[in-house]
Amino acid sequence: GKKDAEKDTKNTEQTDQIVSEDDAKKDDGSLEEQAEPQQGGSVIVGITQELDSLDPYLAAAAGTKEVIYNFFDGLVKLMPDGTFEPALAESFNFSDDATEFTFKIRTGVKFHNDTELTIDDVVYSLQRAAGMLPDSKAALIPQLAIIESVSGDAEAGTVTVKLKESDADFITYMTLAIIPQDYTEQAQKPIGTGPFIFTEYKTQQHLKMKRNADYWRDRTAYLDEVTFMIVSDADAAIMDLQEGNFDIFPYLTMDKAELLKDKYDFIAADSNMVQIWGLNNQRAPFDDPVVRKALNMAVDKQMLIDAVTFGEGRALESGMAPPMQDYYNADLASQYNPEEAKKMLEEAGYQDLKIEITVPGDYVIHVQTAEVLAAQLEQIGVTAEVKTVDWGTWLSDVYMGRNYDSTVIALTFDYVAPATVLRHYYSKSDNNFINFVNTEFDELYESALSETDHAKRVELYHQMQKILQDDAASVFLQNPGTQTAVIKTLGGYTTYPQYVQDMYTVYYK
Amino acid sequence: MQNDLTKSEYILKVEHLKVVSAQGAELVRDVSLKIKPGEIVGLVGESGSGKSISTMAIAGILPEGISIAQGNIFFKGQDITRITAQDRCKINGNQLGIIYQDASQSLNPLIRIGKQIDEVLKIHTNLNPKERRNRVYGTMRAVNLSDVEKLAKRYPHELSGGQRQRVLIAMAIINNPELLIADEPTTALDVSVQAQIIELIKLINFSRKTSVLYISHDFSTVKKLCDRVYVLYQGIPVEVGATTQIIMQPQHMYTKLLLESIPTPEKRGQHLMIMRARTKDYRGSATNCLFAERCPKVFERCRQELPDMYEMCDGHQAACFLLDK
Amino acid sequence: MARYILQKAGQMLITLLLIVFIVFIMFELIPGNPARIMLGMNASQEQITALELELGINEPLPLKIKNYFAGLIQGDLGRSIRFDKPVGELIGAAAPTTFSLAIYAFILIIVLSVPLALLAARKQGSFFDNSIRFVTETTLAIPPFFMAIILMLIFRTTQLGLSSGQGNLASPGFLRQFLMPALAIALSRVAMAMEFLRDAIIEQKRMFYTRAAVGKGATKSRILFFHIFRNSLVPFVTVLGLILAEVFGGSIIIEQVFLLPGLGRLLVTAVEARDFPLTQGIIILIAIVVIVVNFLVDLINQFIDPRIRLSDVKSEKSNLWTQLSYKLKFRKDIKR
Amino acid sequence: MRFKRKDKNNQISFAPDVQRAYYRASSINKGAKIQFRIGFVLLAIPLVLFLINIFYRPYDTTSMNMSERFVTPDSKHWFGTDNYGRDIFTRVMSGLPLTIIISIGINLIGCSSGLLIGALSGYYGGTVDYWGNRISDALLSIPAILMGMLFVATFGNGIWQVIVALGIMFIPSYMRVIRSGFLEYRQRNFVKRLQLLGASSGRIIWRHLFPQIRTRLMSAIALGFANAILAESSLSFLGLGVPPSQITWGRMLKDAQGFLFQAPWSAIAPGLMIVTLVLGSFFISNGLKQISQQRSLA
Amino acid sequence: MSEKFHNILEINNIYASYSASLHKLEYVLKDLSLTMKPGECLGLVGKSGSGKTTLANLITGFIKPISGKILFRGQEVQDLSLRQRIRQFNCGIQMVFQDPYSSFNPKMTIGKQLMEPLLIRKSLSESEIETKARHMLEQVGLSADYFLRYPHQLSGGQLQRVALGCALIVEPCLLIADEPVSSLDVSVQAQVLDLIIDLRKEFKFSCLFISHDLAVIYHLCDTIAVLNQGSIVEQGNVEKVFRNPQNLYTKQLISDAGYSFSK
Ligand SMILES: Nc1ncnc2c1ncn2[C@@H]1O[C@H](COP(=O)(O)OP(=O)(O)OP(=O)(O)O)[C@@H](O)[C@H]1O
Ligand SMILES: Nc1ncnc2c1ncn2[C@@H]1O[C@H](COP(=O)(O)OP(=O)(O)OP(=O)(O)O)[C@@H](O)[C@H]1O
Ligand SMILES: [Mg+2]
Ligand SMILES: [Mg+2]
Repeated sequence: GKKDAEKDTKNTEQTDQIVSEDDAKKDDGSLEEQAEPQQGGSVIVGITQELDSLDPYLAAAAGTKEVIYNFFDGLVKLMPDGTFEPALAESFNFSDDATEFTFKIRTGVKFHNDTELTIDDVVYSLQRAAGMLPDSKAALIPQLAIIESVSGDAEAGTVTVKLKESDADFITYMTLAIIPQDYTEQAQKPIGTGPFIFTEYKTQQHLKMKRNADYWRDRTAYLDEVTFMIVSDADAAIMDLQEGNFDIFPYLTMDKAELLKDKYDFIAADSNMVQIWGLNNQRAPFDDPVVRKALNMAVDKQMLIDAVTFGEGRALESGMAPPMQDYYNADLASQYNPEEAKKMLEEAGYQDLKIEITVPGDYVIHVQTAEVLAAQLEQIGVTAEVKTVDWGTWLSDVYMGRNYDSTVIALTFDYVAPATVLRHYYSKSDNNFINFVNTEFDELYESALSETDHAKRVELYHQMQKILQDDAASVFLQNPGTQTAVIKTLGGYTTYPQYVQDMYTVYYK
Repeated sequence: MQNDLTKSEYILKVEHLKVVSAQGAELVRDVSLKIKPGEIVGLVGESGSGKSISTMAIAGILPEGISIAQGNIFFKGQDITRITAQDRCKINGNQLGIIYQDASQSLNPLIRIGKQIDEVLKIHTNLNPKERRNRVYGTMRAVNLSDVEKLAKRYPHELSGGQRQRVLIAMAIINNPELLIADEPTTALDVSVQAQIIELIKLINFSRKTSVLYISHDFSTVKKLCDRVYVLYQGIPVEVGATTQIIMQPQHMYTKLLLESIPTPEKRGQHLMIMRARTKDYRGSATNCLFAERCPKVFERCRQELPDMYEMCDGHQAACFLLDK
Repeated sequence: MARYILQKAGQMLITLLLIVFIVFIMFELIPGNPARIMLGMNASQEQITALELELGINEPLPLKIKNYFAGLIQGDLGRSIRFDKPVGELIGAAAPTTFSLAIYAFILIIVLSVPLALLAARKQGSFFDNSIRFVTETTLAIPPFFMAIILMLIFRTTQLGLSSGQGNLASPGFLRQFLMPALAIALSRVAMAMEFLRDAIIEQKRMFYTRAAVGKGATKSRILFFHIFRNSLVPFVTVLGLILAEVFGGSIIIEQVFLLPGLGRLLVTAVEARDFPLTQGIIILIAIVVIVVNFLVDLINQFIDPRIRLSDVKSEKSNLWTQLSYKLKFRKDIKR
Repeated sequence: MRFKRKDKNNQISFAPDVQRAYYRASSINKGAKIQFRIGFVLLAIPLVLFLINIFYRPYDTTSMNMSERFVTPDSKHWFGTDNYGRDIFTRVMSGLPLTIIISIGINLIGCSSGLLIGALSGYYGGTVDYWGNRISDALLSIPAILMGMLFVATFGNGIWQVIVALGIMFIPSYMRVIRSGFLEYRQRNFVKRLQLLGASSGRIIWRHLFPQIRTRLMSAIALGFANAILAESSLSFLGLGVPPSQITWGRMLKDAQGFLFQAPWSAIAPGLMIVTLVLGSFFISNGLKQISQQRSLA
Repeated sequence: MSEKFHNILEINNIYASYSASLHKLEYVLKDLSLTMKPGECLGLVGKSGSGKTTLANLITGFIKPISGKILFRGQEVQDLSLRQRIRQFNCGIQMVFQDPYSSFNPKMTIGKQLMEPLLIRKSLSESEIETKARHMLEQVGLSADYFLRYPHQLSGGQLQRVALGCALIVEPCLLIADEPVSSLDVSVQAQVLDLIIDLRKEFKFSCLFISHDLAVIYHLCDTIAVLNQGSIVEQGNVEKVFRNPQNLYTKQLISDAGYSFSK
């Protein structure tokens, strides 16, 4: 018990340290920002995923979204601190029950094809995304399926959205890209109002964009040209990084930082990931809460973070990630206690427990995590067999088919909406792949959805997290930090609680 | 040229030739033979007696790992056993023409035969292409090939066995060599072609005064062609003499038996064989008469000593102790 | 000749059909839903159903096959699921890189293996022969991706320099840029090509007609180039054809390591995304390349060695159809 | 070897015609012997390591030690440690059996199916041969990755999936070797003679033709053994190899790739092992090839 | 042997071809007819490529004629497959080939190969078969120590003798010998010819002896058939034909071979 407490304090200390380090870095950043930003220049950004459709509503891959982000603006813009600022909407307001939202649309904004942004464009965009156009089959953005109607008022310059039911998170979805009406080539040559204009895309090679000289904000982007180079993975690109051929390279692990620190600054960002060891709650032996608890106690998360993310991660005790700001319940204590775990298992009659951990082999971090877990479990006498499957198979067999023992995966969220994370534990959800059933949790979840009062919502979410820990829904591992390498001559690289590569703020020092 | 000829009486003189393989086996033990200008000499012996190996030794084309261990070969008075590759190139194909035993293996399968015949001229003469072509066609006609323009453009596999053999002959004689070695040119051909080729060699010998070393294991053709015959047994000549002498009065037991095993009309339906079959191939050096194990008249001495050549009458010699009376 | 081409075309068609079916069946067996893969974990069931409808991937197999062939006949390879682009266009963009690289590597293989083979064959079993073979076999023994990485490390090649180039033979600086990947492909195969040529030369040296050429009075160099070399080409060309077909199909690993936008990498992406039309398209292309290269090898070999007959008529002998037609034909002959 | 039939007094007891082949063969034979010797020495190295490993294992292969990660090779850790602080030397030693089992399995499948198809199409020719060739053409055109993915995706990644997937990919090459051998020998007169005697096709194929190609096949198997090791490592590189809890050299090499700059030694040990084993098999295959060549002369 | 048939072999108007293409059908054998009496030894001569081997293959059933009839022991066999013929006639036809080396499985001992024909038929026990095989080895004039040798340890003549043994061990009624002595040198050829004469006395089989060497044919055969350009141009008693050839081609052939029967 004592040991635990010690460890605990250590952990919190460490997290604190990290936070303070982060702060320091941000301070550094702001110091550097005082160094005069230069106008002009071009940069090369390395990305590790093939792009799919460039249409902002059809693009499914996260890797695509973070790139095409630069072509578009939403009605609101997510800020680095997780708040929202008006963008194409000069202002907005919503009804108390969060069912009706009204946006005042900015005037004088031009699309890349020189046509002016109109109310119709906004209405069209929302309707298309919500699947309300006559020829659409379903909502292209599922979160927008709750829209009941969209109406524009050209006189007033406003657009009003009515929802079928209340959704307090709705505003977060309004970062949705606004596109020109009736432009059909969005998938090949995307057009938006954003700070960069699409110029060229070659599959398997690169996507190029140039500065939008007509940008509506008070300044245009600093950079003249940005090239996103597609590489298969960071390991394969290491040589180029050493030579300084990339200007920006996101999603590196800390061990790479050691190698590259001469040429690059490393900017740490919280990822929007919750890495969990998902236990199939309906499968023996995980249907027994004792086993789940014991496994929770058996995992040394800090060691795991050291081994896999080279210390750049935050141990989690529940299903919410720190980047969710207030919603994150930081008060939950670590449960690490392998001796106790062993005892619990023995008492419950589980001897020589053999389990299987199915992981998507494409994700090295999960595979390594599983390996470390297996090594840790060995100490409490549990034999874990790591089985890797490819991503497509994982999705259909594990995630959709729910046909597995346990798995290591990271839950991500496209919007900074706490519900999108905890949805995975809501028993009626499609995404509850761990088959977690807890009526209390379900009730809390449902009420949080319609709650508009911030403080109350925070409270509800904190309670939900507590339930997840108490009931040991799964083993919550870490919020892996990612490192972005930015070449020393560049400044202004900003991270957001959402996956985007915002080139608007980047400049040559 | 004239000088060379006057220098030696023989165009080819082989003295105590011994050819061994890398493993030390003696393929040719002790061969001596002489050929006068204009003479046709036969070399007869059973399969494996070292006929072809002797030929290769003369031409300097012994296969890898096989070498001359002893003896000399004088070609027009010059010892050609140890000459440089360049000197060899001057003799081969120019003064010495060879018809190889297996025609299908002696022609490069990927080169048109016209070109292959032409190659000899290309190497040894400096005629222009047109002259060369005429000569190639001329020679091809001389060896009784018809439709030569078309034939010259064919590949070896497109010819019949007889035609191939003739191409080889054409190749061997195109440069008017002074010595022609014909290594079993007629085995594997049918009777009518065989007869034609024998006639052809006769003709060449007659018209160009070319000396011929004719190699065969078959007495019937030797009888028609040769002036003198050497009978070879296991790498050693056992009998030499004029063809008629040898056929009419063979002295060595081997020759006698060999002649008896040829089917003739008189022996129809009867047993041919009196000679015991050979069971072992002995490749060590000879210390006794090698025919002893098969000889019906073998006696003690045969098993102990190696017989010398005993001369009967002018030029007829045989290596048999029975003659040492 | 025309007959031969027709026969080959028939074979090609059958092989292609077989391949298309195999791939269809494979995709039926492999779990994974392209719509789900594209949309990721956060998508809802409705969204996936909508996309499936859009892509038409939930049709029953016979209908799918039927539609595919209907398209194929019109030369339409379909639309890639993953890239949302016509398959033809994607392959068209990736093939030049792979093909140029293949040709480059191919030339390297020839340039390296021919002199080595000639040197090694000069004296079989000599120290030189043995050491050349030891070195080349070692290159063959190193796993291809490891070899590529080692090459990169040794020569400190960066990939960006490569992939930023246009990546085909026509572009300037191609030879320098693509040297490393081409070398990585070539090195392991040089051993194979060399070994075949060396063995063939040694075999030819033993042939009697080579010695017969000495008997004609030909010089050493003449024999080597006029008689031996040409005759050893048949096995060499055959193995080169095999190699060419193999590298034309896209070296997945080399493209992965050197980040080249070629067919191999495209194939990996396609399979991972369960992008059926794209996979099918690439494999059809690879199959065509394999078959066409085989055809070329036959043609060249026949040119080198006239003994090789293009159409192997004998093997058809036992065909029942020919047997029957003999009889028919024979009746006619008799009547005449 | 077979051809040592020369007794003391230099008597060789077979016919002159065959002797020619003998002489040619015996010069090659020397080369074959050297090849065998080198091959066995190379194969012995990993084998000895494995034997040592059975009796003496300096470190545990699985337990992780974060304080000793990326230790450079020294007297304690001969080949250094990996990203989890596991001793690479120990892991390399214990990686041998699985590597070999996989390789043997792959060849077992490839060879047995190749034997079946190749023997039938080589012996019967005609229509059987035509379809045999089409199947092998089709298999040749399908990339190994697709096959690997089919099995790994359908059945998860495990040892036998790798074995079956690669085994199928190995069929065409075996088929070709066997088919060409059967084509060559079925034209021999002894086959005709047996047919006249009423021997069944099975008997001719198995009892008479198969022994003819045995050496050739063994050479192909030795080569296939080496290639299977390489193929397994390539599949591992693409993430389709054996699961991470299993140790094979291919898997180790792939894992080391991510840390190539921090810890190049972690790639060197498994890399070297693969090279030794593969090279050893190559040499043995070459030796066998020479012997089969000299046999076919006889 | 019940003599229901007059001729052991009767070939009527046979056509045969190797070419697969209908458009250029080239006949190797054209309208060929031949008869053979039981117990007779028929010598078949002809130039190289005239179709001798093709005829042999037709009789054994390796290839099928395009038209025409083949009667073996009075029964039509041209449409029967090799397998059917064997079932019907029980190895009635056996063959000895020109090249002795390719006639043997190089990986099997001589003894095993002599036993193989009987093993295939499984009519006797293994030990009986072995005694039979050893006896046959003796009959072809080879000592018992050859039983355990491999083919490459035997000379061509010896192999040819074993080949005869292999063919005769199943007691065929027709033996086809396709140039069995052409590749042997004179003294060895004599041994094999002697053996055939002896064996014919003992086993009383009919023999189709193919050769291009007229001397051998004359030595061995009762009747002769001359094959030219795919058909038989002359057939008859050896003595008669040699002394008084009717056909022009036969005349040419005999004079080329240097046969002069001045008597
Ligand atoms: N390339 C070779 N290497 C080793 N030994 C050989 C070679 N060629 C022939 N021999 C051996 O040399 C001996 C003599 O062979 P050679 O070819 O001279 O016989 P030959 O008299 O020409 O026979 P044939 O009548 O069959 O042509 C034989 O014992 C043979 O086995
Ligand atoms: N398998 C085959 N395919 C095609 N043509 C063949 C085949 N076998 C033989 N021929 C052709 O058929 C003709 C007769 O051949 P066959 O072998 O019967 O002649 P042969 O009289 O036995 O000749 P040889 O005396 O050389 O043995 C020849 O022109 C030959 O080219
Ligand atoms: Mg000879
Ligand atoms: Mg024949």
